[in-house]
Amino acid sequence: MTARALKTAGMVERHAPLAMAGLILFLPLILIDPGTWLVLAIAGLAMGMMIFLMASGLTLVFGLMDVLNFAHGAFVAVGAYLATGLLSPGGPFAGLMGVSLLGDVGAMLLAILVACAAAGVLGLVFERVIVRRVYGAHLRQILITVGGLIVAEQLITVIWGADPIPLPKPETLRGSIFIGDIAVERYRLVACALGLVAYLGMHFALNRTRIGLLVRAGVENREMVEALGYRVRRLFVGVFVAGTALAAAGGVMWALYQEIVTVHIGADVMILVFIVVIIGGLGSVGGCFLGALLVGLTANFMGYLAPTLALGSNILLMVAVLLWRPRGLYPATKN
Amino acid sequence: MLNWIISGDRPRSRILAAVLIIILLGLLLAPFVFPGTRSLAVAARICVLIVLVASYDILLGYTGIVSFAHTMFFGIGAYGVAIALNALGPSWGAVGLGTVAGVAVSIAAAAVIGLLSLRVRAIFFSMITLAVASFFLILASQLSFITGGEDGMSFRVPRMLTPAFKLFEDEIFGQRFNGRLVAYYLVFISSLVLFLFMLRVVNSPFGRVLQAIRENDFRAEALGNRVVLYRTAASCLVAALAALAGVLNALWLRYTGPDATLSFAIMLDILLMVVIGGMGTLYGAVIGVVILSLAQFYLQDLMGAASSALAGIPVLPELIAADRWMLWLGILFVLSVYFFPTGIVGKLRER
Amino acid sequence: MSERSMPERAGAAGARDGGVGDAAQAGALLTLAGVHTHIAQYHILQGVDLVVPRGGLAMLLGRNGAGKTTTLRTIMGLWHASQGRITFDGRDITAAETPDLAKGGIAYVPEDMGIFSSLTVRENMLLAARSGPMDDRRLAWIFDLFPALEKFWNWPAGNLSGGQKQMLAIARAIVEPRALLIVDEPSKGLAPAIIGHLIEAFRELKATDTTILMVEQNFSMATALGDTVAVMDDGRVVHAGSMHELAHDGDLQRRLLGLSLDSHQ
Amino acid sequence: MTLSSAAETAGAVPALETRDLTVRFGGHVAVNGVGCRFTRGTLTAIVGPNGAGKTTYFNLISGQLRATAGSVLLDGHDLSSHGAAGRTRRGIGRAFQLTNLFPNLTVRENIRLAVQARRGRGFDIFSMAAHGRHLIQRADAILEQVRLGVRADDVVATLPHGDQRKLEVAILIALEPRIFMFDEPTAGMSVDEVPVILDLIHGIKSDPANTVLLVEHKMDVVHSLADRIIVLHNGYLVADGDPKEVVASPIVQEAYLGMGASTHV
Amino acid sequence: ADPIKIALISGKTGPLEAYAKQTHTGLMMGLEYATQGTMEIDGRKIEVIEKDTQLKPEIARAVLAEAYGDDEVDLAIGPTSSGDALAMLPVAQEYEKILLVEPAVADSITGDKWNRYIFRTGRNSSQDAISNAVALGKPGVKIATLAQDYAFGRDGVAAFRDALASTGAEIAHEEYVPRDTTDFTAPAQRIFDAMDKVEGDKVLFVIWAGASTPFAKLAAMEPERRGIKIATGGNILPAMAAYKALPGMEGATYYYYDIPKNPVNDWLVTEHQTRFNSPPDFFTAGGMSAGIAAVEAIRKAGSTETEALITAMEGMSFMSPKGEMTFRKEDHQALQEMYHFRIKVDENVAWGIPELVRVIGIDDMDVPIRNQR
Ligand SMILES: Nc1ncnc2c1ncn2[C@@H]1O[C@H](COP(=O)(O)OP(=O)(O)OP(=O)(O)O)[C@@H](O)[C@H]1O
Ligand SMILES: Nc1ncnc2c1ncn2[C@@H]1O[C@H](COP(=O)(O)OP(=O)(O)OP(=O)(O)O)[C@@H](O)[C@H]1O
Ligand SMILES: [Mg+2]
Ligand SMILES: [Mg+2]
Repeated sequence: MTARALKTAGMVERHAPLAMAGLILFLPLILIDPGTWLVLAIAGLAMGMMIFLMASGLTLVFGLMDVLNFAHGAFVAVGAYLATGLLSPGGPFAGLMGVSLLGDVGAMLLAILVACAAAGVLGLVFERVIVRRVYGAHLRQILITVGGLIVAEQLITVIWGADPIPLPKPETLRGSIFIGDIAVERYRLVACALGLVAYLGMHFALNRTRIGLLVRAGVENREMVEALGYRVRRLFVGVFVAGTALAAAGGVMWALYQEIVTVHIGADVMILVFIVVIIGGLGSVGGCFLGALLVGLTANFMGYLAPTLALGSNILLMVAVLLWRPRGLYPATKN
Repeated sequence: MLNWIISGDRPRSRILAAVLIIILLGLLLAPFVFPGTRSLAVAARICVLIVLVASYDILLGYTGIVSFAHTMFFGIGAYGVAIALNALGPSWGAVGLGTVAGVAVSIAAAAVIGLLSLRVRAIFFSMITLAVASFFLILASQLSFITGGEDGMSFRVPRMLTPAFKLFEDEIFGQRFNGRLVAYYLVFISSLVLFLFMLRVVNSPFGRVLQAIRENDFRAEALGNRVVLYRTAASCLVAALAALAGVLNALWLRYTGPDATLSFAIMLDILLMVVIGGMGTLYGAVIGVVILSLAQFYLQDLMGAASSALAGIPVLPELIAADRWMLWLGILFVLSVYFFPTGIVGKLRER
Repeated sequence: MSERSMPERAGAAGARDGGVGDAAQAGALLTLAGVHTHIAQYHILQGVDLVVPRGGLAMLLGRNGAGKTTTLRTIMGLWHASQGRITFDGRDITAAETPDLAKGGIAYVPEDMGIFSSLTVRENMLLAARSGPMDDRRLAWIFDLFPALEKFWNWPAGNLSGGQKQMLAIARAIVEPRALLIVDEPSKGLAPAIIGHLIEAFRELKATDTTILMVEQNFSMATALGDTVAVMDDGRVVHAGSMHELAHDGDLQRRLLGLSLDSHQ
Repeated sequence: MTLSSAAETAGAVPALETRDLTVRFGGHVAVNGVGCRFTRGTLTAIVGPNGAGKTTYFNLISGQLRATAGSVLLDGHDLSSHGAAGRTRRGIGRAFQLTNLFPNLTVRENIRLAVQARRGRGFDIFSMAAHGRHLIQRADAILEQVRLGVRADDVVATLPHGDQRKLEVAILIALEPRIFMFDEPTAGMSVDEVPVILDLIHGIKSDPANTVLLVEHKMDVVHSLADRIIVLHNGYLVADGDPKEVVASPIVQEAYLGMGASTHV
Repeated sequence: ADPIKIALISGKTGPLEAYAKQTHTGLMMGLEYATQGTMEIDGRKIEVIEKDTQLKPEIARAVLAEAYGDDEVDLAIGPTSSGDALAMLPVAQEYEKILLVEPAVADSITGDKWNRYIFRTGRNSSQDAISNAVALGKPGVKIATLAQDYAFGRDGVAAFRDALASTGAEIAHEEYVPRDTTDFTAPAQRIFDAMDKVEGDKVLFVIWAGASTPFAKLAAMEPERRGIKIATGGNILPAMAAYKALPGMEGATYYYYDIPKNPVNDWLVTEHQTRFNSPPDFFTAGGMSAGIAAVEAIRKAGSTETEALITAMEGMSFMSPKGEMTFRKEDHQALQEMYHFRIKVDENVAWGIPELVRVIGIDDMDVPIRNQR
C-alpha cells in the first residue's frame, strides 16, 4: 500500500514536467494553423537541441561539481573560432566539403572532434590554474571564472583579431527541405541529431557508471570520498574537461548556425544557457535537455503569437517553472 | 568619540588604518591635490562606488546573499532623479522628489523580490535576481520615451552644481571654486555619511543577526529570528542605499543610461571590488573600489607607455598594448581571488 | 618545550611496560611513533605513540579535545603529521595520500559520519564497495545488523535519523573486507539494542582477521570489545596497556578518564 | 499502561500538549498520531529505537517540520500558525541532535546571538552590538555554567566534538525557554563531562516553571533524571508512565534494549 | 608653433572594438592624405590623442572632459556608439569645443540633442533609411520591415516609412524583434502571413545592427517561394558574408570600397591594400572623412579657435572617399551621396559583393532637419 503510494507519487513527480512540455508543445495548436505550427515546433525543437549542446557542459559541471563556470561561454567561443579555422575555405577540412552531404557532415564532425580535443586541453589548464582552488565556494567561482572569461576573450582577440569572422555553412547544409509547404532547415535537422546523440551519451555515462555518483558525493564531502579510496581531483578534472569539450562542440554548431563568429559569441548566449540549466534543475542532464527544448519552443510560439512578449519569454518561463517547482524541473540533488 | 563614529569597527591592522586615512585625505583634498577633470571624475566615482559596493557587501559579505540585481537599484535611483529633473527642470525640489521616489521604488521592488524568492535555495535566488535585472534592463531600453532608451538621458542639474556657478571669482590654491567643486563635495560628504551609517548597521545587533544567518540560516531561525524577514529587510536596506548611490552618480555625471547604471559589467565590477577588498568587511569595499577604479582609469595609460617602450619585441607589445588592458584586469581578477581568498583586508589582518 | 617532550618518551616507554609487549609490537599492523600534527598554527598532536596489534581491537580513549579524532585523521592522511612516523603493514605511510590508504585496505568511519546526504542509502554503499558489485551474503549480514538500512535502501541518506546515519556510516566501512577498520565513536546516538548488535558485529569482524582501531566514549562498550587500550590527553598517549587491566583498575580509570562510580552504573 | 499519564491528573492546562500529531514523508509515516501532555516542573524522557521518530517528534513541536495532521498546544494555545522562529520566541527551545551551530563565529558570539534573540533586539540598526554589556555578561555567565569559559574566544569550528555538544546546550539555556527539549545532549561527550550536563538539566528541571523533554539512549542518564518515560516505536507512542515500570515492560526490553542487552549499558 | 591636438575618442575595448580600429586607421590615413603626408597644417604638427570610452557613457564623458580640459585638445572626433555620443554632447557645449561625430549614427545627435559645437561626418539613421527608400521605393511595391525592437530600429523604420511616402511604395507590415534574436522562424512566419494577404512586388526590408545578422536564416526559409525579396543596407565586410546567401538582393549602402570612383578613394583603397593587405571598410572610410574634414576646417579657419572653426565649417564642402561632403549649416550634418547596390556572389570573395546600381546623389535625398537652433 505505502509502496504503491510512493510509486504513484514518484510517477507524478517524474512525469509532470513531461506533461508540461506536451502542453507547451500542443496548446498553441488552438491558435495557430497546423502548417505554421509544425514549422515553428520543429524549428523550436531544433533550436532547443543546439542550446542543449551548449548548456550540457555547463549543467554537467554545475550540477555534478557545483561549479558555476561563467567562463563556459569562452569555451563556446573557442569552439566557434576553431571551426572558422577548420571549416573555412582554405582550412584543413575544406577539401571534404562542398561535394556531398556525407562529406559536409563528416567535415563538421571532424571539426567538432578537433574542437573538443583542443578545448578539452584548454579546460584541463583552466581547471588547474583557475577552478581548482574554488571548489565549494560559489561566489569565488563566479568571480574567478569571470576573470577567466575576460582573459580568454582577450586572448582570443589577440589570436584571431577583433574583426568578426564569417563562417559559411557547408553547401549541402544550407537551405531547407520542403515537405509540402512546410520548410525545415537542413542544418536544424543535423543539430537535432547531434543533440540527441550528446544527450544519450551523457545519460549513459551518468546513469550506467559510477562517475555521476562519485562526483556528486565528492562535492558534498570530498574527504569522505577520498577516504573511500577515490581520487577526487582526477575525477573533477575529467568532468571539467568533458564540460569544456561539450561547450566547444556546442560552439562549433552555434558558429555554423550564426555563420559569423565574434569574440562574444559564447558570452552572448550565456544568460540563455543559464536559464536552461536552472529550468532543468541544476545538473540534471535530462532536466537540461527538457529545459532547452521548452525554451526553444516557448521562444518560437511566443515570437509568433505575441512578439512583444518574446523578449522576456525565457525569463518568464524560468520564473513560472521556479514558482511551480522551486528547484527546477528535475532537481539533481535532494536536500 | 572616534570609536563611536566608526562604530567600534577598528581596521585591526596598522597598514590598513594608514591606507584608509590616506584614502580619506586623498578624497577630501582631491580637487586640490590632484588637479584636472579626470582625477576629479575618478575621485567622485570612487565616492559613489564606495557607497554602492559597501552596500553590496552588506548583502553579500554579511548576509551571504548573492544578488545580481544590485545595479538595478543603483539605476532606479539614478533614473529617479534623471526623470524628475527632466520633467520638472533643474531644481532642488526635483532632486528631492526624484530621490524619494527612487528610494521608495527600490525598497518596494526589493521587498517584493525578497518575499517572493528569498525562500528558495541561494543559487536560485541569484539566478532570479539575474533574470529580474536583465528584465529591468530591457524595460529601461524599451521605455525610451521615459528613459531615453539605449542612449540614456542627459539632463540639467541645479545651477549650484554646474561649472557656471562661481563660489568666488578668482582661483584659490590653483582651483576654480565653481559648481563642480560644490557637486564634488556634495558627493563626498553624502558618501562619507552613508558609509559611516553602514558601518554602524553591520556592527549593530541587526548586523550580527545577518552574519548569523549567513553562517547557518537554519540555526538562526531556530534561535527565533524570522530569517526571511531579516533577509528581506537587509535587501530593502541595501536597495535604498544603492538607490542613493545612484542619485549621487546621476547628479555628478548629469547623465544616466543603461550602460552607466544597469549593465551586467558594472555588477561584475562591484562583485570584484567586494571580493578583492575582502568580503564581510566594509573597509574591504573601500580598498577594492579604490584599487579597481584606479586600475580602470589608469592601467590603460600605463600599458600604453609600457607597450611603446617594448616595441620591437615580438608578441609582448601586442599583449600589453593599451587596448589589451582588459586582459590584465582579468588576470588581476584571477590572481586576486587566488591569492587573497579573504581579500586584501583579510590578508592585512592576518599578520 | 624541551621539558615537555620528556614525559612523552616516558609515556611511550610506559606503554611498552604496560604489558602489550614486544610480541605485539612485532605483530603490529599499525604503529605511530612520535607523531606531531599541526592544524593551521595550532600544535594538536604532540608526539603520539600508538601500536595497533594485528588482528586485535585497539581502543583509543580520552576526554573531549584530547586529540583522538585528530590522531585518526592523521592516520587517514586527512591531516598530515609534521613530525614522527606512521607505519602500516610494514610500509611507511606518514606522507601517503588518503585514497592510497583506502586502497591499501583501511576503512574509516569519521566522527561526523560523512554521509552523502544527496545520495540514496544504496548509492552510499555502492561507492564504498570499490571492487565491484556488493556481495549478497555480506549485505544480508549488514541488513541483519541494521534492519533500517534495508527498509530505507532507496531513500536519500540525508533523511535518515541520527542513529540510522551512524549505522550507514559503519555499514559502509564493512561492506567489503578490509585489513584495518578505523572507527570514531560508533556507538554515538545508537539505541542500546543496536549497540548490542554492534558489539557482536565487531566481534565477528575481529574473527575474520580485521584489525580495528576504535575511539569510544561508551566505557562499557570499550571494555566489552577492547583488547588493548591507549588513553590520550592533551595530544599525547598517556597510558597504554591491555583493556583487561584498565577495566579492573578503578583508580586508573578515575585518574585517566575522570570516571567516577556514580556516572556509570 | 494507559496513554494518559499520572501527571495529567493535576487538571490544570498542561504546559505543552500534542494532539494526534502525525507526519508523513511520501508513504512513510514517521510520527503517527502521537497525543501527549507535558506538565510543568517535570522531565519526560523519550526513548525508542533508532528511527522511531523521536527527533521528528521534536521537529514537529519546535516547528522545524509542519505536521501532516494534528496540533501542538502551548499553554492551551494552538501553535499551528507559527513557524520555528515564532515558536522559539513563544518559549519552546530545543537543542539539536546533530550539532548545529555558527561554525565560523566565536563561542561567545554564538551565545550572545541567542541572548540577543531572546531579548528581541534583532532589528536595532542604530546601536553597537559590542556595547550591549548585559548581553555579553549574560553570555559569559552561561559559558561558565557549561565550563566553556576558557574557549569563549575560539572559533566554533575548531572545537572538539564534545565541546560543540556543550555549546549546543548552552545556546538552549541562553534562549531562556519554558519548554526545554534536549536531543541526546550527552552523545559524544566524554564520561567526565557528562555529570556537568546532567547537573545543568537537573537545575533546569527543578524550576517548577520549566518543562523538560529529553531524548536519550543512555539508560543511566534517563534513570537519573526522568520523572516519566514515553516510548516511541515506528512512529507510535507505545508506552508512557513511571520510569521503572516502562523500562520493565516487555516491549522496551525487547524492541529497545534488546534481550539481555542491558548488560552492555 | 604649438601642435594642433586632436582627440580620437572611441570604444576601443568592448564589443565594438573592430569598428573603433577601422575609425582609427581611417582617421590617420585621412590626416595623412589631407596634409600630403606631412602631418602638419600651416607649420603646426598634428598630434592625435586616443581615448577609450570602453563603451561606457560615463567614461566617455570623463575622457572627453579630460581631453578638452586637461589635454587641451582643439577638437575631438568620435565616438563609436550613439550612447556614448549622446552622453558626450553636453560636454562639448560645456567646454565650448568642437566634437566631430564619427561614426555614431543616432538621428538625435544632429537632432533634438544637438548643440552648436556638434558636427558629424558620419551618416545619420535618416540618411540610411532614405537612401534605402529611394533604392527600393517604386509604385506598387509592398514592403514589410524587420527591425530590432529598440530606439535605433524603430527610428530607422519610422524614417524609412516617411521617406517611402513620396515613392509610391507602402509599408504593409512592421515586425520588431528583440535585439539579440537568433532564431527568425517566428517573425518570418508572421511576415509571410501578413504578406500573403497583399498583392504587388513584395519586399522584406531588414534594418539590423550588430555582427550577427538574420539574412542567411531568412534566406533558408526561402521567402522567394512566396514572392518576397529581401533587401537591406550595407554593412562591414565580415557581416556581408551573410549576403552571399542572397544573390540579387538590393539595397542602399553608405560605403563599399569598390563603388566610389574618385581620387581620394583610389588612394585609400591602394594604400590600405598595400599597408594592411585588405581593402578599407565601412568605418575606415568614415574615419578618413573625419580626418580630411578636420584638416580642411583648420586650414580654412586659419586657426584652432572654436568660433573660427564653427564659422569655417558651417556650409564647408570637402572631398572624402565618398566624394564631396558638405556640412549643412542648419544642423552640421554632412550631406553625402549613398549607393544603390545589388549583390553579386563570387566564390572567391568571402562576402557578397554589392555592385553599384546607381549613385544616390545628395539631391536625391531629402534629409529632414530635426534640431532646434
Ligand atoms: N580544525 C581545527 N582547527 C584548530 N583546532 C582544532 C581543529 N580541529 C580540532 N582542533 C583542536 O584539536 C584538539 C583535539 O581535537 P579532537 O577533535 O582530536 O579531539 P577528540 O579527542 O576527538 O575530542 P572529542 O571526544 O570531543 O571528539 C581540540 O583542542 C580542538 O580544539
Ligand atoms: N525529512 C525526512 N524525509 C523523509 N524521511 C524522514 C525525514 N526525517 C526523518 N525521516 C524518517 O523518519 C524516521 C524517524 O526519524 P527520526 O530522526 O525522528 O528518528 P529518531 O527517533 O530521532 O532516531 P535516532 O535515535 O536514530 O536519532 C526515520 O526512519 C527517518 O528515516
Ligand atoms: Mg573526536
Ligand atoms: Mg534522533
